[in-house]
Amino acid sequence: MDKYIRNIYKGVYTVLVGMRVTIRQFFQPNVTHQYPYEHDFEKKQNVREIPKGYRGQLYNRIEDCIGCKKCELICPVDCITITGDKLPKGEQLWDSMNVVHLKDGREVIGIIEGDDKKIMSEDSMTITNITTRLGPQEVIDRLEASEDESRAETFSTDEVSRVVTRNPVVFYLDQFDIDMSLCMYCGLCTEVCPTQCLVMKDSLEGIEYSSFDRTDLIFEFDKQEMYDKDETDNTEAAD
Amino acid sequence: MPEIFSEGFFPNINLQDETNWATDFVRDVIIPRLPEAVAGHFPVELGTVLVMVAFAGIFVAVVPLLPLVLVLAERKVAARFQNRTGPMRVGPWGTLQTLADGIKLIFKEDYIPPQGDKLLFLLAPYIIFACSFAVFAAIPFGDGIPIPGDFNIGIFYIMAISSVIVMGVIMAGWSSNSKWSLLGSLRSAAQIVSYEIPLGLSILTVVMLVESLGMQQIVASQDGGIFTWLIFRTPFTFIAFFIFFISSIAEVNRTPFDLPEAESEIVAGFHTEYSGMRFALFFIAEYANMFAVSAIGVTLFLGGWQGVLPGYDFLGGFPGFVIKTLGLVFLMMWLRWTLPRLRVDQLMNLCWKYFIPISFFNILGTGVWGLIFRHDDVWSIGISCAIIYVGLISAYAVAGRSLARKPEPQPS
Amino acid sequence: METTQQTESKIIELKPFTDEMVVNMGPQHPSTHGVLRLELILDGEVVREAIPHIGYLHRCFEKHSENLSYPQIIPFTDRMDYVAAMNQNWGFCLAVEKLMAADEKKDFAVPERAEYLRVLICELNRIASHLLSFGTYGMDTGAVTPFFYAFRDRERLLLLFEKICGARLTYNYIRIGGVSEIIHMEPGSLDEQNFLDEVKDFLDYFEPKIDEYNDLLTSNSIFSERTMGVAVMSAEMALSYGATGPNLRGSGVDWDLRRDEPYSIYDRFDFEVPVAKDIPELGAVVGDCWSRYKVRMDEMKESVRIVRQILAEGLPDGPVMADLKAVRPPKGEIYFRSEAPRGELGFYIVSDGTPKPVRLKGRSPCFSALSALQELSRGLMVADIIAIIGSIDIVMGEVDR
Amino acid sequence: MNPEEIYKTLTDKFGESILGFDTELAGDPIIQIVPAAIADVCQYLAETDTLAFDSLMCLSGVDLGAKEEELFVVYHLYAMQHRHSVVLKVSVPKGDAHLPSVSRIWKTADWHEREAYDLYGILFEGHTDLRRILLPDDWEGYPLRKDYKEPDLYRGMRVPY
Repeated sequence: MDKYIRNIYKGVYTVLVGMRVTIRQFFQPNVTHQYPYEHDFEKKQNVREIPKGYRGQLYNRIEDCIGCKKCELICPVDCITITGDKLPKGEQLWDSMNVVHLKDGREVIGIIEGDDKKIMSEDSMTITNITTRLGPQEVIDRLEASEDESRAETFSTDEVSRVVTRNPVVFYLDQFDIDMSLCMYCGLCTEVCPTQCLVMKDSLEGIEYSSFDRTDLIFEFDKQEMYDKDETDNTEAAD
Repeated sequence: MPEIFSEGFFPNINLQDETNWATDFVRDVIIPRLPEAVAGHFPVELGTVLVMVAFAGIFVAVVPLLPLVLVLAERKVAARFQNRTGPMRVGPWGTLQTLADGIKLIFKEDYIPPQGDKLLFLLAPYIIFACSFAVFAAIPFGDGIPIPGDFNIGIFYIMAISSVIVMGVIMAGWSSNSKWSLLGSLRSAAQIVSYEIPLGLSILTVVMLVESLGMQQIVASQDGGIFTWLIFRTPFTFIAFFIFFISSIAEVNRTPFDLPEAESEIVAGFHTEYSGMRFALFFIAEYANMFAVSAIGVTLFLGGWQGVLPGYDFLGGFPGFVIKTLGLVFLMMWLRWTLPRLRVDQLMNLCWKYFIPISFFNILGTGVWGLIFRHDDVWSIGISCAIIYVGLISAYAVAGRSLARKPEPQPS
Repeated sequence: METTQQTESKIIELKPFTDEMVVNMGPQHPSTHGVLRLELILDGEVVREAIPHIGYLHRCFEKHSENLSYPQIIPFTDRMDYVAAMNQNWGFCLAVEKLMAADEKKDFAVPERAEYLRVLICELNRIASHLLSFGTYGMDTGAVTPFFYAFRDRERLLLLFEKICGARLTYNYIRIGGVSEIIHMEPGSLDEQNFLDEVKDFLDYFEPKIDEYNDLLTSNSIFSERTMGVAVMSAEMALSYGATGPNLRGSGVDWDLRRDEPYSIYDRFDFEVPVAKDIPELGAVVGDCWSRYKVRMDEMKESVRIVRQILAEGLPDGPVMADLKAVRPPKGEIYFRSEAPRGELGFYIVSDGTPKPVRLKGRSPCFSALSALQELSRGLMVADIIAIIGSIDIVMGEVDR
Repeated sequence: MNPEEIYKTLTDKFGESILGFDTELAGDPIIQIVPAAIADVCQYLAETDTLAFDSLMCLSGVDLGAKEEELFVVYHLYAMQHRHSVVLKVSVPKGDAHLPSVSRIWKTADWHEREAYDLYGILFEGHTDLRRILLPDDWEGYPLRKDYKEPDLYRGMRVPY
């Protein structure tokens, strides 16, 4: 009989304790977001900040790519396909160049006067032969033509966030395909990339790129596609 | 006790009650407005039937709106308990979500399992639907609102009708030709049949005090404010109310007694194989049932449409009735989103070892109480409330002490 | 005449006979935690036999691994136990590191900072895994709300993981010789401080929540009725079936690899190993579902303790990656086990000196624990099967590999 | 006891059934055993009080290469009580791979042996329920063997993806 009453007590009491826990939560604010609505598509901003270094969609800045195929090799699921050829000896798509990333987000491509390894310790830097991204032949033409022009500009080192040296490109890529439907987002390819041109987008567009057709998820980063587009930085070449 | 025998056990029950409101309505309202040529020959019986059908039509049309609201309320309440927002997309704050769901369900394919029993499969949802709505016929919604089925045996009728639901459940489970459905329906049968007993016994305590089975009489007997509500009339009805409430949760198959449709065990139980509008009928019936048992609970124990204070209309009338009912519905939801589910044998244990003995004890107690206090007066109600109060306080104290002695056990 | 008499007498002798019903539970079932299929032989509600059929999530992990280099295998270990992927990464890396350490010519050690980061992140991952286990166990027993609370808190952990390794579920964070540097955290920098502060915030928020969950579910009388005394796995049975981790400790065996065979830097931390005990006044028996569940709840507290110790010490300076030219273990074989949230995660690696393993076997804790299901579930009810599956906390990705 | 002592104990007890003690390669030392004796050896290891190997950590089949003639079965044992471990290795010919089952000694061997059968085609004699475990019951071939070629079709579905 003691156990009987004790059981009733226990049952009622624990139920009431549980109900106290839930009713407290009843008056707590929501933790969920109304995903697409509290989410500014125009500004490409989400209610939740996507942290820096998030492993989103793969993107290859083809101008920096030297076609080393290391990413193709390391990929555990073989989602990267690279075909290409070496140019005949002595030819190159462009010379060694420097990409200067400014703190306001702009990039200046040109050749730094002086030793580009030590340039960050100096006060200012002068960049000559500032160029834009155009088709390969046009680049070569322009480079040839601009020798006498010597378009130069000087920046103070405070403005500059980092300087990347681009090797002379002697490799012509026919095909640089990444099948994002196979990708497992391990990020190994971005780590082995020597020029750090293969990156994973840590922005909203690196996450929201769903499509209705599987073939739309094969992104072709090869040159021709890239240069046919305008100078916009963030276009991923797709059909 | 000779006068009891001379009056009969239930003097208020009059089985030869010939007049009903529909006949009155025909005589008093319709016939005077008819052309004289017709009025003289107008068949009152036919008019009665027609009026009743019309009222029934209104009910059938209006009452399904209730589940629409309740489903949304359930989802919103559940969401609040879980720090979510619930449906937000259809309509402002998702208020039209159930409507959208309903429309979707109507357009869905109505699939009938080929190896199943087709007739029973088609019939089952209608039986459940019809029964759960027939219950509404006897619920006194408010003062002056006509009850379609204002019988002198109202509560008896409700018990009888709601028991038929189990047949629909079994039919659904059997005819689906699915083993999970069969398990679910048999669980449901055992559960509903078992829990009918404490439910009925708890109702009996009320009937003993009021000496009537009619819903209106039960409500009328609680007209003296909150302390004349039957829950406070005797300490035993206080216990009976909780037994009634828990048993009715079991009756409508809600957590913690949702074994017939336990989604984590037998997927969805008896309505696994149903789709489209037939599934929606189960769904609507479930929520209608939920409202119905809450309304019965309010009628029997919480004063029906009577207000809190005698003479004032606070929490009284139709709005008061609905508020009280929704309060019980909210309590059901709160329990549902707090508690885990019982196992089948524990469910039976709870019923047969706890509820039924306590219910019998209640009946005994109520009988004795009725012998001691022949008529409800200030004294009897005061003593009752005092006992309830002292009981609750001492229970709280004992529980607090026993739990202070044994704090949260730690196996490590 | 004789025969009828015989049959009549037989009928009297026999117990009332009911037909057995074979029910197929899964692979699509809400509470089989993935794609487990159980062939239930039922007598009414009573389970005569529950025969598990696995393999629906078999993704040829071992065959794949034979064709991949060691660093490439790490993302695949993520997919084994996707709930506690950090620990899977770590288990594999530890095995490879130990095999490489056997080669005397190569001299390498995992940097101190990496070890601290590993312990920090894996203990957080253990909390996340146990939270999921708690939530789904509540769901299995019919209480939906604990699931949402668990996911609410787990979400905060996932955000932390996202900050440190860039992914929410399949981390690929712990690498052979250290941890990933995808997101660079300079020692002593603001980034690091922010991250550690966030971890601390989470712990401060989370620790009282465990008690709340105990109020909500653990001590609930319906829940304890459902789980106490159900499916008692004795210590011998647990050992024989190879049940490990919380399942073994739930059976009363005081055994934790972190304490008893300390790998990495676990010997520097002070923590207790929760072991189930009989609680007669509640009705809990050592080895029942409730004990296994409760061990997990208590382990979360211990994980919080370990992480707090790391936060108090602070992360040491230095690199996070050992200076490894190439991952090329010497010829030989190794079996190394570590304490994953679900138990003892072993990797058996046979190397022939090339960058790819010849044979890699993942000994997953769930695989062994699940094999005990058939014996545990005999004679119980359908609802108990769910309780058992939830209490041994399986992840089918790991069972099927 | 360290593996060497265990090896000595075993050679004293079983004599020629114990083929050797392999410490040359990196990793754990391995005791090699004749296939037919494995169940007896395991029984002895599990039931002797000084050894008391009460848990089988891992049981795996190994195929070292397509050209090899033999398959290996490796047993990793551990004793909770004495906290020592041992590795046993058995080699069976590829064409006729069979050896006694240890599933009676440790119940966890049941599924591990089924897995070895499933993926390597090693028959464990005395196993009560030797069915495929990870692959479908009607799958042909043993995929973890190095000479395995996947079928083109399985029930009309293309296998290589």
